[in-house]
Amino acid sequence: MASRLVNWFKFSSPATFFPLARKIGVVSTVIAVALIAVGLYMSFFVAPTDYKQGEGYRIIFVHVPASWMSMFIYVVMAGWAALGLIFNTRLSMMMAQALAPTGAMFAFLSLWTGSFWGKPMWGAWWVWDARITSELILLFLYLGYMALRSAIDDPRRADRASAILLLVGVVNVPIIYYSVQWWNTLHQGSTIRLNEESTMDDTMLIAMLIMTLGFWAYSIAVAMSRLRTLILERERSANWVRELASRGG
Amino acid sequence: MSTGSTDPALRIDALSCVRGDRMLFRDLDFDLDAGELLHLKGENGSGKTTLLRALAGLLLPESGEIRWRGADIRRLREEYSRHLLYLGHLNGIKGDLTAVENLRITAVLDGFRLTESRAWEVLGKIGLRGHEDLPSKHLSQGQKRRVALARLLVNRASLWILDEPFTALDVAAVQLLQEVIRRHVDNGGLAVVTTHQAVAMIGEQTRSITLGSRA
Amino acid sequence: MSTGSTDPALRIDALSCVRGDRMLFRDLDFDLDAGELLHLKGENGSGKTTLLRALAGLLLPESGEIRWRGADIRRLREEYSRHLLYLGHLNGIKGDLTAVENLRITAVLDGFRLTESRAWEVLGKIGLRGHEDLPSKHLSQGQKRRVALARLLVNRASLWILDEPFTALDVAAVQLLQEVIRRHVDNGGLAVVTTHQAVAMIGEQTRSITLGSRA
Amino acid sequence: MAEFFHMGGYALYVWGSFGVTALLMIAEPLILRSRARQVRRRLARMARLEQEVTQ
Amino acid sequence: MMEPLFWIVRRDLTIALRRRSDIFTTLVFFVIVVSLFPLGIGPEPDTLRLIAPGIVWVGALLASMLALEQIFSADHRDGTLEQMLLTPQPVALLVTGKVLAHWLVSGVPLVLISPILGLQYDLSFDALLTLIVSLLLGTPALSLIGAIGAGLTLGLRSGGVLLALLVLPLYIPVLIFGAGAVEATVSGLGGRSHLMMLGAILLGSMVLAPLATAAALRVAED
Amino acid sequence: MMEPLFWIVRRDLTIALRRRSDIFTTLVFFVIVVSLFPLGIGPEPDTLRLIAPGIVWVGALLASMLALEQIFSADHRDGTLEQMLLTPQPVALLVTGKVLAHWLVSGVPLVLISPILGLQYDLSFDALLTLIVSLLLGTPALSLIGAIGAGLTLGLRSGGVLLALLVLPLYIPVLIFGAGAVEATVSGLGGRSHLMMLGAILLGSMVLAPLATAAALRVAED
Ligand code: HEM
Ligand SMILES: Nc1ncnc2c1ncn2[C@@H]1O[C@H](COP(=O)(O)OP(=O)(O)OP(=O)(O)O)[C@@H](O)[C@H]1O
Ligand SMILES: Nc1ncnc2c1ncn2[C@@H]1O[C@H](COP(=O)(O)OP(=O)(O)OP(=O)(O)O)[C@@H](O)[C@H]1O
Ligand SMILES: [Mg+2]
Ligand SMILES: [Mg+2]
Repeated sequence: MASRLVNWFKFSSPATFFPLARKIGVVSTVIAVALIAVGLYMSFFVAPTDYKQGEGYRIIFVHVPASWMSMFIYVVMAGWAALGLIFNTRLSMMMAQALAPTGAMFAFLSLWTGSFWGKPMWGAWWVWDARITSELILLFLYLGYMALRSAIDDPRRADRASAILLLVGVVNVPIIYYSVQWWNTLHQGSTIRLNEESTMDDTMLIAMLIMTLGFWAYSIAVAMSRLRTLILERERSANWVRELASRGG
Repeated sequence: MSTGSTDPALRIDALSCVRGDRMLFRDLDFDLDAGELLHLKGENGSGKTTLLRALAGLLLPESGEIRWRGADIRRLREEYSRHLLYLGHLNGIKGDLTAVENLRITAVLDGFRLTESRAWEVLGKIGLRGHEDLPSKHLSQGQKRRVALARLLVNRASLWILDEPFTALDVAAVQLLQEVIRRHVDNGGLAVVTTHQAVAMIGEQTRSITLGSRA
Repeated sequence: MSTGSTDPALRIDALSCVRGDRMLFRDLDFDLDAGELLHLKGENGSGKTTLLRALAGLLLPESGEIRWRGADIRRLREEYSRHLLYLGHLNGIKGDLTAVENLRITAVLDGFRLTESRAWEVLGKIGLRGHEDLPSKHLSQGQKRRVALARLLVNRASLWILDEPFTALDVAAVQLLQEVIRRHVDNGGLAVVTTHQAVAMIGEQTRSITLGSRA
Repeated sequence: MAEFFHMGGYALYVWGSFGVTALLMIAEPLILRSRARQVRRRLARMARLEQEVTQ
Repeated sequence: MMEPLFWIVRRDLTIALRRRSDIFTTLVFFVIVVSLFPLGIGPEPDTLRLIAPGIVWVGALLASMLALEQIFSADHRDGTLEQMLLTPQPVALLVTGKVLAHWLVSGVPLVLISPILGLQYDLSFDALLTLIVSLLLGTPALSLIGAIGAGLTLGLRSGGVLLALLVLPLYIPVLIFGAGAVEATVSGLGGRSHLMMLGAILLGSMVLAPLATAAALRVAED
Repeated sequence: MMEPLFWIVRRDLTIALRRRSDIFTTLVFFVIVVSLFPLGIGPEPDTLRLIAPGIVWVGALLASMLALEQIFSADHRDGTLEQMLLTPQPVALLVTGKVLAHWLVSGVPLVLISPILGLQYDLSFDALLTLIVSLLLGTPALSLIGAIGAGLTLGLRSGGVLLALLVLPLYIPVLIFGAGAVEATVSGLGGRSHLMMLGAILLGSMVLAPLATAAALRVAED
């Protein structure tokens, strides 16, 4: 038990994780490229045309994975932040920091693709639907995290302050989600609704899942690459980084 | 790591502090015992303030430990605060409150009560007679510093951490303050003090540490 | 009221300043001429800062006149500012800018240009080598003061008004600053300085005024 | 082929979505790579400077 | 335990009362913001009645947030905050005291004036009553949540706007249930369930927010 | 004459760019405030379209006012403001520089993002165009007028809210003509005359506001 703990803490050191991050990054890049390629092929050539929405529905194959990833990444970030606050490990804070821009990007993509779907389906670029609104708020939470980090110069202080924000945020996300739901259903008069397709075609579902897994692998790959840069920047006065720098150039 | 009964009151162990890229000091060790005064020296920017803030527990050091009577101060928290009086570059007084009010509220937060008349008395002693009930924002630089220092006359903390306490004070006040610190140490208190002024901090109990020049 | 050609550079005439209910000083008169240094003394709260701010034109005195080369400074305004360098309790530097940037922008506002390399040189001279391009909010108390004082090394103003310039400086910096002030005065400048520190401001040109104790 | 790109009249929307998604997901790794290069170059420069000083 | 809390409240109230403008200005800000909308939107009474709950609530939210910005910054600047962190009192307790004082000064006057603003928008008596109750439950929650943001942005230059960015998303549930309660009353559904949600949010934030704020303040003083 | 102006602008832009979040946050604040209203009011597109010009303009006004609060306070606190008053440069000139820098940082991004917010409220192309032009004329006027208030409230503890109180009434004409221009376009009347009034206000404030602000600053430093 004790030795396993020690092992974990060994990997929580940036120096030991640095080469490992590269390996994880390479593997997940390969997986991401493969899955997204297959997913795109299925989205356009295997999945049948929707009888109601025609070809327009194909947006779903980027829209839904992006939406899911944006929500998932925020929770993961909060998890890292909690670890970082409890064990005072820099690496987990950097993990959270490395994920944030990707999460924000997916939140933005969810909004963007949603709008590009909404225009032909509903005739408006934007409606104040519950899910849409809470996605927008999620984007604000990401931006708030990044803005707070960039407003604090000392990285160790930024770590702890932004971790507190993440934890407060993650407590609030479900509250926000349900309150928005309630707000919307209580006085939503119009007929506009996201269509809950229970009768989704199997190939559609599979394509969507494959795309989601691809996005997932992509997130890991990008986060690892960003993490490596962050480690180098933050640990630049550490001996191993200096050696690396004078060797590698 | 020893937690025996012979622990010094304050033990600093392999302490290192980093600000930005700069390692201000590395592996600093020293002990301070009851009845000792530590005069911390060093040129501008050598890390005195940083060290004092770490000692007070306001700042997380990069590595190393600070122990109060054998226990890590990060663990003790409020328990440590009970024994501590820290006075930094800032005075820590509210400009909208009078000197009397400032002194009394600090006392309550430090965990004891101070009657109004006692507060007036102490402020008179420190040379603020006639200014006790002026909002402190109107006071002069040196008078504000005196309000902050008035805490020293009523406090029961055993460890005093004073960062440049003599700035802005005139000659009479400097003398008074020296006297107060000496008395505290003679009565078995501990003090860590920085000052650039050529102030005599005499007494056989005075030790001094000089922080290295900029790394 | 005489406006002849024998006007002293700075003439203070029946100056009184009031803060709140308190008359800080009444009917103060003195002259200061080129090559003279005035050491303003007085205990905490005696009105030194108030007098200096009035001399700089930042504060409207209750009564009396301040004349620069015969003309009331309230009339001269920007013309007077050209000859003046005031340094108060605050440093007047931006925390987000580096020392170099701070020095250069002050120079431009003072009406002359300072090349980047010259700024580096001056800051090196005042003991900030290695800290020239750090945002100044990260500097230590004494280092910030040094950035503010670096102006003295490049400025062309003839009247220096310095309020406690020695605070927070270490011994080396105090010596340097004394030297700089002495040279300024020797070259025909004027200076009004307050300080509580036992700093030797020697020279036959030094005069001193002591503001009365609290009224 | 043209029909494929026409997307049954939804070309703007479908390609607008997929296009921007692809754009961002390609741009992000590229930006990251250039930043990583910058950082490494800066570190190398710092290392060289240090060697000069110690020599 | 309670004595330091009491003294902190007393201290902050004294300071606020000494510069009476503090109370006055939050209030006037609220009144002005709420009154700006008819100017921007136009005077049709039907439209106005429709949007009244939302506008009053958004106004309250902005006023409370604006006032909150100052809650720690003065203490930080003059060093009293670092002294507070060094007292033997639990920091979360001191935070609670400060937030309470702040709410008494900025929240309560806002609640008291709200019926008058509601009248301007032609709300019914029932709706006005719900408005008051919802504000009474909602504004302390806003203060508590906002204090976390104020702690996190302490000492940062772009404080005000950054605070808004951090805090406004967290305010949204309070806004929805607060405005929702009034709207439900207007449309005859009754606002009880909304009010109960507001109460739950208030309780939750009373427990959690001071802890988070205390942690944020420790970070800010590092 | 122009050199100090240029340097002041450059100085303030450097500071703002060094903490990029400054630009970014004003913007996000604007976006959030504008998005709050539907949450308070309800999602019906017809109501929303009706109140869109008013809401976008009130949002712009609040964002600009909030950002403005910081314009002199940092300089006052660290003593650079008193140094500026003591330079041989005319103070009104330095004020103009600071306001210009401030507008470039906080006003311009706001103008640029406004069409997207307009889209959220389903405005037509013409209305969006008018919105941009009206903000382009209106926001610098807001900055100039707001600077007077910032100068007057300098150094007072309750700066933020007091500022709001002093400045909002002066903002009202800008709001009326700004939102009015968009509304007139929406209703097919064309917003030209409103825009011309906005231009006139801008010119007037360019001449008068720096002088008033300079005087206010002198008082604040006494
Ligand atoms: C800006 C606009 C939009 C945003 C922000 C948005 C956001 C989201 C989010 C967050 C999800 C995942 C939610 C979940 O799994 O519970 C989602 C799923 C989905 N969205 Fe959207 N959406 C938008 C517009 C649209 C439009 C216009 C349509 C179709 C007409 C649409 C159809 C769907 C579908 C079919 C799903 C998957 C449903 C499911 O898994 O339960 N969305 N969207
Ligand atoms: N982010 C940073 N990057 C680099 N150096 C920094 C940073 N923050 C602080 N420093 C350096 O750390 C030191 C701070 O020292 P500190 O304030 O403890 O000095 P001090 O000994 O109290 O000096 P003084 O006598 O002037 O008060 C300064 O040299 C400063 O330049
Ligand atoms: N509103 C007021 N009411 C009464 N007294 C006031 C008021 N404002 C200022 N004072 C007094 O005016 C004096 C201000 O003096 P000033 O700041 O010029 O002193 P100083 O000589 O510079 O002192 P120091 O050496 O401490 O810097 C103080 O004694 C202060 O108490
Ligand atoms: Mg120091
Ligand atoms: Mg003084």
